[in-house]
Amino acid sequence: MIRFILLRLLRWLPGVLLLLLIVYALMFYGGGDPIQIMFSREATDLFQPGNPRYEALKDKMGLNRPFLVQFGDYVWKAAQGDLGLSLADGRPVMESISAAFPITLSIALAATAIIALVGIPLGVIAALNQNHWPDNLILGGALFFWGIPTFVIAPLLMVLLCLQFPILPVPHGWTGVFTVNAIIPLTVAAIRPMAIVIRQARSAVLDVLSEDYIRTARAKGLPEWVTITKHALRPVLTPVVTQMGVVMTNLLAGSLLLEIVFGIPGIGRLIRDGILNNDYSLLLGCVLVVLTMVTLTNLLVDISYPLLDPRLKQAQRGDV
Amino acid sequence: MRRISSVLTVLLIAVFVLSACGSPAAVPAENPPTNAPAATEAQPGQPAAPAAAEKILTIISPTVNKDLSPLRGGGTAVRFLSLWWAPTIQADRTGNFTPAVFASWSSSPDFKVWTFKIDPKAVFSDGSPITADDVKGTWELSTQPLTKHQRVSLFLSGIVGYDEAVAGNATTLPGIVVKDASTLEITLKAPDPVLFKRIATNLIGPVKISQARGADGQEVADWWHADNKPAVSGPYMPVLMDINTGYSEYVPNPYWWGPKPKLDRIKIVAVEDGATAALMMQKGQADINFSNDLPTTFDQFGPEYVGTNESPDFVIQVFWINGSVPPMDDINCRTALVMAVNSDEMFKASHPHGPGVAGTTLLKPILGDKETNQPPMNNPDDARAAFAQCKYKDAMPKIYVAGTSNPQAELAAQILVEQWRQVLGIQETEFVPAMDKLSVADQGKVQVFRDDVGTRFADAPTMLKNSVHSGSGNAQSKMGNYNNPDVDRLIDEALMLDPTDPNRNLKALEAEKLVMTDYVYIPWVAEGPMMHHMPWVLNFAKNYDWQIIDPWNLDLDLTKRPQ
Amino acid sequence: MTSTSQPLIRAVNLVKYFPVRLGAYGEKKAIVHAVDNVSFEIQAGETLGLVGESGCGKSTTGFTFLQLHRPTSGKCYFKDIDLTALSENELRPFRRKIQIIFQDPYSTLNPRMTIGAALAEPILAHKLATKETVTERVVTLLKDVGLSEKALNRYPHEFSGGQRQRICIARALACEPEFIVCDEPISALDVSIQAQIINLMQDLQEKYNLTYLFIAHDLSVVKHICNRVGVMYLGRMAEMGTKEQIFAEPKHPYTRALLSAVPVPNPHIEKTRKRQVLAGDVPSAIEPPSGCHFHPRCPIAVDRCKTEAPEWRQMDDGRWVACHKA
Amino acid sequence: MAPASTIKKLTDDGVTADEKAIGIWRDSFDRLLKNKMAVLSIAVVVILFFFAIFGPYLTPYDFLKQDLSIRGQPPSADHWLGTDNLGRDVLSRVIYGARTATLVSLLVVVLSSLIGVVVGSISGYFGGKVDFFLMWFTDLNMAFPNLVLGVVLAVSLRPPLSRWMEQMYLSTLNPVFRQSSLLDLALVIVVIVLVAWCPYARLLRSQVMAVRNYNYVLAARALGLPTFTIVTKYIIPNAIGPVIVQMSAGMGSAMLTESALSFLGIGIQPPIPSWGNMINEGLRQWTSAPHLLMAPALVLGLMTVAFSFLGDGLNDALNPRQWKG
Repeated sequence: MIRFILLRLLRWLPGVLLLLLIVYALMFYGGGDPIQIMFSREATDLFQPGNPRYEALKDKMGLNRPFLVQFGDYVWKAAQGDLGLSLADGRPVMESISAAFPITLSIALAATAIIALVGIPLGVIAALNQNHWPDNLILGGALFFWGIPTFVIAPLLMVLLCLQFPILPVPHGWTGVFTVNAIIPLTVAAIRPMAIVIRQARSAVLDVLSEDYIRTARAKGLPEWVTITKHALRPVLTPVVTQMGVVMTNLLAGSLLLEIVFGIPGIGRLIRDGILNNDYSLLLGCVLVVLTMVTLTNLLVDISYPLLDPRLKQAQRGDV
Repeated sequence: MRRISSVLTVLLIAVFVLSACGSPAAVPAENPPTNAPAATEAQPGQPAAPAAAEKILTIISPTVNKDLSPLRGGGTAVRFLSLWWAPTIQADRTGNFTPAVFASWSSSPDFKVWTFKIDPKAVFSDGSPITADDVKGTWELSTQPLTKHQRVSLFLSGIVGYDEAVAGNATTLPGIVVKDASTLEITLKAPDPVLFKRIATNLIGPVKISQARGADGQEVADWWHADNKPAVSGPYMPVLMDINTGYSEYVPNPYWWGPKPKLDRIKIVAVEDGATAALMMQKGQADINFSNDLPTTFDQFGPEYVGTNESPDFVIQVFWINGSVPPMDDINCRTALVMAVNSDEMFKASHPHGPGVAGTTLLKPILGDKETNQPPMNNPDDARAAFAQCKYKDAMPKIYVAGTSNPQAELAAQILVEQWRQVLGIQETEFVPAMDKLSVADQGKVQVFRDDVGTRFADAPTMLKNSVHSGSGNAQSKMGNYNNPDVDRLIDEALMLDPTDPNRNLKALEAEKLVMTDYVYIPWVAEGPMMHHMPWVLNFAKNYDWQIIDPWNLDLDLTKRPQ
Repeated sequence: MTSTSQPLIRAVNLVKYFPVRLGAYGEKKAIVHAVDNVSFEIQAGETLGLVGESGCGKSTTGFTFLQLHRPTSGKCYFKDIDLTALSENELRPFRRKIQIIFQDPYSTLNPRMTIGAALAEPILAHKLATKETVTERVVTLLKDVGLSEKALNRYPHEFSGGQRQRICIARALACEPEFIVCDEPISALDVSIQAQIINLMQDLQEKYNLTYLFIAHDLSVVKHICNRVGVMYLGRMAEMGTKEQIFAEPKHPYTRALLSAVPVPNPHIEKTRKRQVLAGDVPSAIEPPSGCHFHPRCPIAVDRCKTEAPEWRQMDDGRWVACHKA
Repeated sequence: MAPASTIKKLTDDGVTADEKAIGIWRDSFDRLLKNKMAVLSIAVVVILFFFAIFGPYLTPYDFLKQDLSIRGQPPSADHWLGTDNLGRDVLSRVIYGARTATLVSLLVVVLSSLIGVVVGSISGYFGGKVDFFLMWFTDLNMAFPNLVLGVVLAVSLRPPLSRWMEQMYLSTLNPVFRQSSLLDLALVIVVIVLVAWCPYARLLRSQVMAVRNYNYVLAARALGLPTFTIVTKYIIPNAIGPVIVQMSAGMGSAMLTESALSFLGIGIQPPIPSWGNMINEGLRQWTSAPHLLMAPALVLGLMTVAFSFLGDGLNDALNPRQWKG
C-alpha cells in the first residue's frame, strides 16, 4: 500500500513540476514585465528598462537571472511554503491562498456530498424505472441542467429565489456550508456535475442489473431493495467514484464562474484576480495548490478502487 | 424517449416564462416586496447581528480592496476615504472651498509661497493633535515612488523638491517648511494662484506620520489596517478589515472634532458581480453602490439613483488618440477618425437616461457655453475626404481601443468602431479592456485610450495642464508624448495668472483650439460623480474626488428600507 | 527423434514468462511461467499435435513460436533461420511462410473489412499478385476452401462459424505458407462442422504440402490428424512421441490420465474402462509446484519429484519424456 | 485501397442487388435512424450547420449594424428576437454566433480527436515506455481542471499569438493576419484543443489496448502486414466507435467552453458575436430585457442537449451489445 502510494506520487510529482514549468514559462515569456506590472499605475517613465531604479529593483528581485534558475528558485521556495509576493498588492501569496483554500475546499466537499447523496439515488431510481416516467423525468432534468451553463443558471436561480419568490437572501460571500447563504451557490455548484453522475450511476446500475448474479438474486425471491442494496450498489460505485473524482478536481479548482458570480473568496476568485491584474506570482501559486489537490484527489480515488470492488483485490495488475 | 422530449420542452418553456416574468422584477425601489424575510444580517465575515435600532449603512465596493492605505490616491478603495480621513481643505457641493484640517491659508502676492494654518481642534482618533509635521510627512511619503500614490502630481507638483522626490532621489520636500506645530509654509518653483484648490482633497489628507512612515522614510506595511489601530482623522474609524474578502467596518470616531456622525456603523462589502449587487440593493441588503453603472440601472432603480450632485465639476471621458503610432501619426487619418464619430450617439447609447451630457470640448463643461470653442466636427463627408488623404488608407493597421473595462465604455467603444466601419470602412479593430493585460511591446501599439480627465475643480488651465500639456502623464502615456510647444506655452502662461484675470481662460481657450486642430481626442461624455444610492440613504453626495461630501451627515431612513 | 533429415521447424528451450503484479495495489511481483523450456521439431509435411488442459501453455507456445509474443529465451528456427534474432521488419518476409489459424473464427476477422479485402490485403502486402490479378487469386483461394466468389464483397458478420473458419483458412493460405499453427481451429465449431474443417485441412495439407502444428485439447481429433503428439502440462512438455507411441503406450502419468478420459467408441469397453481421475485443480502458473510440476496430482509421485524437475530425455524408442519414473 | 475497386467491378457483374452486402457502418447508421431522439438531434444539428454556413446570407440585418433609434426593443415582427442595446438585430447576431460556435466546436473536435487518435493509437499499440510517457502526460493534462487551464492558456498565449500574427502580416501583407476576430478564433480553438484532446487519447488508447489483442489483429501481424496498415485498417476502425460518441459530446462541451471563455472576456471579443459574449451582455440587463439573455442561452442549451442526445444515439448505434432492458 505504501509502495503503491509512493509509486503514484512518483508518477505525479514530475508531472506537477512539468505543468508548473509550462505555466511558469507561459507567464515568463507571455506575461509581461513584473516590475512594470507592479508599478503599472505609476508615472511610467520611472520604472522603464534603462532607468537605474528599474534595473536595481530587477536585480533585487532576481529577475536578471536565467529562466531556469528563477524557476528552480521558485520551486525551492515553494517547497518550503514560500510562494513569493503578489505582484499586484505585494502581499505573500501564501497568505491569500491559505485564506481562500479552506473556502474552496469546503464548497468542493459539500457539493460533492450533495452530488453523491442526491445524484446516485436519483440515478438508481432512474435505472430501476427504466423508460418509465421517473426515469424520463430524472434523465430529462439532468440533461436540461446540463445544457445550461453555470453562468446562466446562477443569476437565474438568484433572481427566482431572491426576488421572484423571495425565500432567500441574496447570497454573497461565504459564511460557511451550513448557512442560508450557501444554499444557492451549492445548488449551482452541484447541479451540472450531478447530471453526469446521475447518468453514470444509471448506466452502471443498468449494467449490473443485467449481470447473471443479480438475476440469480432476483430469482431467489429476495426483496427488490435487498437485491439492490446488497448486490447491485457496490459494483455501481466504482465508475461513479471515478466520476466523483473528476467532479471533485473540478470543484477544487474553485469554479471560476461560481465564485465570480457569488463573490466567494475562494481559489477560483484568486485565479481570476491573478488574470485580471497580470499577477502571475498569485496565478502560479493557485496553479500549484490546485495541482497538489488534484494529485491528492486522484490518489484517493485510486486507493478507493480496491476497497469498493473486492474483485480488484485479487486482480492482477500490470502487463499481461 | 418521446416522453423525455416532452418533459424537456415543458421545462424549457417553464424557464422561459419564468425569466420573462423576470422583467417585472425591476420593482421600483419604493415598493419593496413585503414578504421579504429579514435578511440584512446575512453579510459575509461580519460578527453577530447588532440591535435592530442601530443605523447600519452598507456600501458595495465593486472590487476586493486588499490595500486600503489612504495614500494610494486611486482605485475603488479611495472612494470611501472621506469616511475615515479628513481632507486638507473641503470642497462643498457648490464648488466652494471651506476649511477642514487647514483652518486658513494665504499666499504671497506672486503666488509662489503659501502658508497653511492647521485647525487647533483637529485631532486624530487617538486624541493626539494633527500637526504640521504630520502634513509635511504625509505629503513627502505620498511622493515616494514605492508608496504608489496614483495622483500625487495633481496635488503636489510644483513644490520645490517634488521632482527629486517622485524620482525616488529624495525622501523629503525642502519646499515644505514647518513653521510651528500648526503652520506650514510651502514654496513653489513657479507661481500657482490655485494651489489651495489643488490640495483640497482627501487623497493627501494628513495621516499620523509616526505610524505611517518607517525609519527608512518609506511607508510602513499595513499601518492602516484596523488590526494596527491606525489613528484616523475622519468622522468614522475602522474596527474590522478582512482584506481577503474586501470587507471592512467603521464606527464613529470618538475624537472627531466636527458634527456628530449620524450612523452607528458603516459596512463596506465587495460585490464584484453587477447583477448580484443590484439584487442586494433591491432587497435592502445594501444601500450604496460604488460600482460602475450598468445600462439597465435606470430601469431598475429610477432616475434618482443615477443622479449626480449639483457640483459644477465634471469628469470628462474622452477617447485619447496616441499620435505616435500608425496610422495616427498621419494627421489626415486622425482627422478622419475624429470626424467620423458622432459623440451624441455614443453618449445616448452608453447613458440612455443620463446623467451628464454628451462630450464636447475639454473646457466647455467648465466654462459653460459662452465663448468656448466648438466641439470637433462630426461630418462623415469631411471624414471620408480626409481619409482619402491618409497614407495608410490602403493598408490600415489594426486599431486597438484600450480602456473598455466597464460596460458603458465597452458600449461606447462599440459605437466608435461601428461608426468607423460605416463611414470609413475600417474593419480591423480590437478592444483592450485593461492596458496592463498587454505586454509592454504591445502596449506601444495601442492607438486609442478611453480615460477620464478630471478637472477636480473648475479651472480651465489646470484642466489642460492635466490632460494635454506635454508634462502631464496623460499626454505622455495615452497620447504618445503629445507635445505642442505652443499649447504648452499658452497653458503655462495661463496657469500663472490670477484666477480673476479673464486672460487665464482666454489663453486656455486658445491652447484648446490648437489641440483641437491636432485631432488628438474624441469626446464621449461629461458627467458628475454618480450617486448610486437607494432612496432611503440621506444626505449623500460625492465631490470631484468621488469622495462623500460631509460624511458625518450621511444618514438612513430605516422606515423606507425593505426589512 | 531419430530422423536425420533437416527439420522445417525447430524450437529449442523455448521460454515465455509474463511478469505480473498482484494484489489490490500491485504490491507483489510475480511471474507467470507460461512456457517453460519447451523444445520440439517438426519435419516438412508433418503434423505435430500439441495437447494439454486449458491454460497449460499450448497456445502460448504457438504464439511465441510465431513471434507474436517475443520469447523470454530460447530459439525458434524456421529452416535454420533463428526467428528470435530478427527484428519485426526483418521478420516480415518470413511471416508469410508461417501462418496461424485461430480458435475463434468470430473474432479473427476484421468486422469492418469485406472478405475480399481481408484476403487481398496480405497478398498485396507481400507482392504475391498485382492489383489486377489479386481478385482472381482471392477467388481461387475461396474455391480452395469451398466458398463461392459471392463472398468477396460480404462482411464477416454475414457468415456462419464454419464459413468463417474456412475464410480464416483461406487467409492463412493466401500468402502461400509452408507452416501453419492451428490453434484449436475446430473447438469453437459445431460438431457437425468440425469434421468438414478437419477434412478440408487435411486436403489442403496434401495439396500444398503444408506442415501443421496442431494445438488441441480433443485427443481424438489429434489422433486423427497428427503424425506425432506432444503433451504439455503447466508450461512444460511432459511427453512427445509418434501418435502410436503416445496413444498405445503412454509413459508419462499425465498422458495416461489424459488418455483415460477419452471415451472409447465401443460401449462395452467404455463401460468397463478404468478411468484415472486426476485429483485437484491445475495449479497456478504463477506459483508452480516445485520439482516436477505434476507431482501434487501424480499417482506415482515419489519424494524426488517434489524437489527435482525431471529431465527432458529421449527414450530408447525415440520418444521424449519428462518423468523420473518413466 | 485498390482491391476494393477491382472487387467492386466484380460485384457489379456478379452479385445481384438484393444480395448487396451491408457494412457494419451502414448497419450502425440504420440503427441510429431508428432512434427518434437521435434523429431529432441530427435535425437540430443540421439546422445549426445550415445557419452557420448560410445564415449570414439569410439574415435580414447585418449583425454589426447599429441603429440607435431602435435600441433594446423586445421581440417584434421586424426583429423576431428584438434588438440589443446598440440597436443590433439579436436574431442576426444569434445566427452569426452559430457560425462562431460551429466553427470553433467543429475545428476543436476535429483537431483534438485527430491529436487524440494519433497519441492514443501510438500509446495503445506500442505500449511500454511510449505508452507510459504519453499516458502520464495525458493524465496530467486531464486531471488539471479544464477551465482553469484554458483560462491560463488563453491569457498567456494571446500576446505571443498576436505578435506572431502581426509579424505574419508584415511579412505577407495579407490583411487576414490583421483581423482580430481571426486572432480570437485561433486563440479560442488552440486553447480548447489543448485541453480537449486528452479524453480522446485516453479513450482510443483503451480501445486500442483491447482491440490490439483481438485475434484479427494478431492474424494481421502473423500475416506480416506493415504496422501502419495494421493500425490504420485493423485497429483504428474498430476502436473509433467510442471516439465518435465522444466527438458528439465534445461538440457540445466545446461550445460551452467557448462561451465560458467569451463570457469571461478572454474568448471572442465584441463586436463579433459569440453566444458566450452575448450571454455576458444579456446578463447585465436580463431583468429588463430577458430576450437578450434567453435567445443565446436557449440556443446554446438546445445545442448542448442535442449533441448530448446525438452522442447517446451514436453510442447505442455503435455499441449494439449494450443492455437494452
